[in-house]
Amino acid sequence: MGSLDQLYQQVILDHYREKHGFGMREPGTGTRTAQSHQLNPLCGDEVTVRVALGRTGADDVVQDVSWVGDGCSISLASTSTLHDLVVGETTSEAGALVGAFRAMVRARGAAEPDEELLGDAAAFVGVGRHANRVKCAMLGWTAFEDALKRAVVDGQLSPGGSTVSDDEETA
Amino acid sequence: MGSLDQLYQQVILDHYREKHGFGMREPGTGTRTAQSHQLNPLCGDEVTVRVALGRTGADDVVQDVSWVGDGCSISLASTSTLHDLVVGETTSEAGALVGAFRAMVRARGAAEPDEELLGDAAAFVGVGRHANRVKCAMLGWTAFEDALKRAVVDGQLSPGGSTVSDDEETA
Amino acid sequence: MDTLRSLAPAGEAAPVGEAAPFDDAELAVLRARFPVLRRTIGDHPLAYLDSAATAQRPVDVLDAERDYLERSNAAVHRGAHTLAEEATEAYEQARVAVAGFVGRADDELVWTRNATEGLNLVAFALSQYGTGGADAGDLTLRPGDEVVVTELEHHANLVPWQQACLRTGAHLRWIGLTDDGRLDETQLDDVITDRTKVLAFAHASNVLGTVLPVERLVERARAVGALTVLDACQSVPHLDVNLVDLDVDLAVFSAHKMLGPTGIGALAGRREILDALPPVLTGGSMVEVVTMESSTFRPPPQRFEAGTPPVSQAVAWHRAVEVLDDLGMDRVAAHEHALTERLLAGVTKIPGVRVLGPETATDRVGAVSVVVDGVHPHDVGQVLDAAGVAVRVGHHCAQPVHRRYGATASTRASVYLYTAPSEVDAFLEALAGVRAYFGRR
Amino acid sequence: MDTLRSLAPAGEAAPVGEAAPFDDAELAVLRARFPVLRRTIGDHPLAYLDSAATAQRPVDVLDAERDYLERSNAAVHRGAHTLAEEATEAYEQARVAVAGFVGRADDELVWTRNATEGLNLVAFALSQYGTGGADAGDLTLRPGDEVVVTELEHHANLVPWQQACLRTGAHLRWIGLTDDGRLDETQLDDVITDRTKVLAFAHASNVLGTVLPVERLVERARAVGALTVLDACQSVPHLDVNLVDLDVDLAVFSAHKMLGPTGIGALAGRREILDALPPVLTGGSMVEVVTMESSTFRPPPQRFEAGTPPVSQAVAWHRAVEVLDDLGMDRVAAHEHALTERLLAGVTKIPGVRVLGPETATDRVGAVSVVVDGVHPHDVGQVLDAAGVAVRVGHHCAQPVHRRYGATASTRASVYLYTAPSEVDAFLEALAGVRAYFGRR
Ligand SMILES: Cc1ncc(COP(=O)(O)O)c(C=O)c1O
Ligand SMILES: Cc1ncc(COP(=O)(O)O)c(C=O)c1O
Ligand code: FES
Ligand code: FES
Repeated sequence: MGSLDQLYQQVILDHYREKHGFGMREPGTGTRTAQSHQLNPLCGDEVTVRVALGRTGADDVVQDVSWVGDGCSISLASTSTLHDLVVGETTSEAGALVGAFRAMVRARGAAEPDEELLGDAAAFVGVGRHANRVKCAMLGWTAFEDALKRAVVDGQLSPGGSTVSDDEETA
Repeated sequence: MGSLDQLYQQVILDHYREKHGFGMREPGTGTRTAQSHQLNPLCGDEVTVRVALGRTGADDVVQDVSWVGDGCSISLASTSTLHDLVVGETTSEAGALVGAFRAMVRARGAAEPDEELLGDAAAFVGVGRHANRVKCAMLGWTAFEDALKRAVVDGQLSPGGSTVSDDEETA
Repeated sequence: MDTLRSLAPAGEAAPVGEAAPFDDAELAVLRARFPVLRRTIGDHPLAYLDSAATAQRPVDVLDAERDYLERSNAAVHRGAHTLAEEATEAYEQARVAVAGFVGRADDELVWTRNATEGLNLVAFALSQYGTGGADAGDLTLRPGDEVVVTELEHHANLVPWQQACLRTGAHLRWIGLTDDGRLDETQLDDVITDRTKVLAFAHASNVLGTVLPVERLVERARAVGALTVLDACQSVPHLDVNLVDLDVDLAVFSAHKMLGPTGIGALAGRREILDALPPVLTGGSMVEVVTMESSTFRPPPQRFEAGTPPVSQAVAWHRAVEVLDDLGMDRVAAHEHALTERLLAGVTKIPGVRVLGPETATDRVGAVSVVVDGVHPHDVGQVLDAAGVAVRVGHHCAQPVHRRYGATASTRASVYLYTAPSEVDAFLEALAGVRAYFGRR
Repeated sequence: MDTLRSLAPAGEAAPVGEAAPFDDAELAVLRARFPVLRRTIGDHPLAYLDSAATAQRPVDVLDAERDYLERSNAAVHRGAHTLAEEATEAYEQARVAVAGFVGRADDELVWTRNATEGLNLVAFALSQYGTGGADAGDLTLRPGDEVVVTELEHHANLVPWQQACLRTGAHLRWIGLTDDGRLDETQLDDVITDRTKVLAFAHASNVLGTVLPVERLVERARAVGALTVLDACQSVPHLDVNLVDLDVDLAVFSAHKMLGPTGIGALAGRREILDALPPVLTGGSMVEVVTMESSTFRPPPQRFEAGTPPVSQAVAWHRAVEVLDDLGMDRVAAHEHALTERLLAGVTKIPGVRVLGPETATDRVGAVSVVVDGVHPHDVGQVLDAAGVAVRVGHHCAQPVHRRYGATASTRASVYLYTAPSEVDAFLEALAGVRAYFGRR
């Protein structure tokens, strides 16, 4: 496998062509919603992720992740795999998944990807070897992490306005 | 002769100990007078030179050069030799002497000093080899040159106030 | 000079005159002086086509800096010792050489951190009115004044002016572009008016490659009494530029784009103009008399050089301009002109690839930016990298010009004197395969 | 850390702890890494005692920069290609290392042109109120506010504050000195008051060698809510300095005084403070969204880094701090402490020679300035040079402190980790002969 194909694994190209969860959706009634807009200042690309939280027993559960964005294949495909991975998870599980993904892409290619845990998102392990692409892979995840926090803390029952935020990932 | 003695020739040390023309003097009646203050910003040293011009036939003649200053041996001794050299000369001869001195100290030690023309001031030939000392050697001469110009153009019959000026030599 | 003339304003262009591109043998000798060009990327030889971002350095330049550091390294000025004298001498000789390279005298050249800092120094010096310090007198920007730039400026020649306008209440205006990537000269008389205090523009665009019509811009600025500021970052490395002939008041450029080091740039300008500007950054080496209460300042260039300057970098830059002089800027320009033609001929043949900027090499330097239909520039760059081809992706610090042509980013290949035709071909071949890789057709 | 403690505020000083000076064998190995130390001046070996002005560089540092330039040189960030990735990686690792060397996180370190620029960035950022641009909010200087410095400051930490006061209507005050070259701490409470918005001071004086009582100054500043700005130019190269332990808000230092290159310095500070400061110099790489009309800016550190940064210089500085870490700053300090004692013991014995600053090595770094009765410092320096001894002469960019001690200039010998005791002796011997040469006795 050439170094290029190590980065652009087939799953990634597939998610890039068919983006899961793409397009902003109105949240179901009774969900708490927040969204976050993230800009990658290195390239000017951006993504907005909206999170809708529902309740299952004692747990907050990610009921939907809808998103729009402009960016490279890595950023779009990674947001697509994020969607598949976190929908249906509790907020704490979702947070842990973000942590695992971040650790993987920051490991400079030294990580063994945990496919069981990360599913298709494990395909982004090759990003670690390209320092300038780490922000690409993290863009949607950072937006999700931020939106999740907002939804938990002060999520609205009807979708809120575009709450722009920036954090260190895109700094 | 060591390199140090090449720079500090005995004439220089002598002029340093006994500075000719040192001390501000009131100009004689009928002379036109101007003065110039020059600062060497590299070291903070300064010199003020006052020129009194008299008239001999059709010519303006340097009747007196009086000066005060604080500085290194090179700057003080060179102003002392300047005094000896230009007093009694016409303004145009004096200007030519300044030109000859400047050419010598800027020649990076490659000049053959013209002792006949420059007298004791020829001893400063060694300065050329020390780029950082060229400004020292030129300090009083620059002040003289400037004062001379002022005296010719708008010299006052009674001594004027301290007309401060700066030119490229001390820039 | 023939070459400069051939790259002069559109409409007056001539073929590249007598100077010839470097032939294969010359190029081989030349390239051997650049150690980094021996790099391989995976199985591929490196094809470095990112010189508009930063150029590579020949051993001549590397050795000059190292020799200085191993022999004479010392703080300049104020030293009575031998090393300090040697260092001062080397440093000031560098000033003479770099200033002379663009036709200026040594006291007309200020060392800066980079070209960006040079533009900031000017923009600040012109906008200190009413801030309690010294100002630039008649040159000072005041409410109602106008600053004019163009729509193709690098952020370095745009943002500092936006800030200067914020500080002073002056107004920023700009000259737009034509669809084929040239300055829209029909706007000149409307935009540059009696209210114009400053006209700041790039000599050559780092995105479009377009060479601007300096002569006509300066003529118009002179007619209305505006100060001219030239961003010469993309011209001085590639063309034979004489700032006195161009008759611009101030200009900036950076060493790292012309075989020299990072960490040093220059602001070069007419002595009277520099004399009129107040200091901006203050500190050691730029003052005359300092008391606890107040300070007086030295004349230019020192007035603008606070603190320890980039000494070894100046020495290295000196060697860089000697190398350029030895090669001859006419030949450098001719070489790059030929490469630019090859690039343009190639990219315009690839389906789904659009060139930003002129599609002909006339009045153009060798920075060629393209948009690949349906593929993000960063993905383009990655595919090229896998073939050993190094290009820049993104907005190249010029967002407005990208917006003007309906793109947020692009992929830019740029050549320099050491670029080989085969490297251009490697780029073209890899570029042709990009869309297929991502399943576009 | 023992050494830092031993060099802590006066009155609490202890001997130099367990760390030992480098012994002859160690020093020989160490000195062999500095090519310039093999220089001869006439018949004499060079005795380089001008390290407080600029330090010499070991081959380790020279090689690190050259290796980078011959292998990975490229513009950082925004590159999809291998070289750009390697360059970015090297550059950002350098930030981690240099920031870590003074106890800061990488996003708390801004690369500057030199320390002087760092101080200017702060002084400007605090004085943009009312100039139309973003300001520093509560930190902003306003009429009636006071900025406090000391009487021993380098011009770099004085003139920018004078200018900031001129811009804002704030008032500059200063803490004086005692006759024996220490800060006059009896003035602290009078000068630093509720009106004090900024306290800016040198950690160590480049003229007197005095180490200031950081702890007590910071305590007082904290008590009145003032921002603390430390000029660490003469401490970071010589002592084990942790800016977090010292609890200063902002600090500056320069690479060229600590085995690194010219052309790069640093502003290091608490993240919240950097976050609160508006940009000063603007242009590429520090912006987010740029339109022709306006721009938004990135968070620190990028917000303060406009244009192409000093990349190879950062790589070199990285290696420099590794060298310092390998040697151990405690041993560096111990070595210099011993040399300082030797210097002071020697000069105080020479008739007609007066030391500016403390005559003991306690709370003192190894810069020893002297005035030779009846001989101008430049003449002193020249005589020393003839003996191969390189010292600095002049006011060392600190006119007020010279005035304070009745001098306009002085002759300064300064040591570093590679200085040999024999070099100190060569200085002392040559100095002892100066007055006779000029016929003084
Ligand atoms: C105490 C002090 N502050 C500031 C500076 C200025 O440093 P730089 O010239 O590297 O900006 C120096 C050195 O010259 C210094 O010794
Ligand atoms: C046209 C133009 N202007 C300004 C700059 C800024 O130069 P520097 O980053 O060296 O300050 C560049 C290069 O980046 C450029 O291409
Ligand atoms: S290049 Fe912009 S997000 Fe990947
Ligand atoms: S050192 Fe000041 S004039 Fe010579």
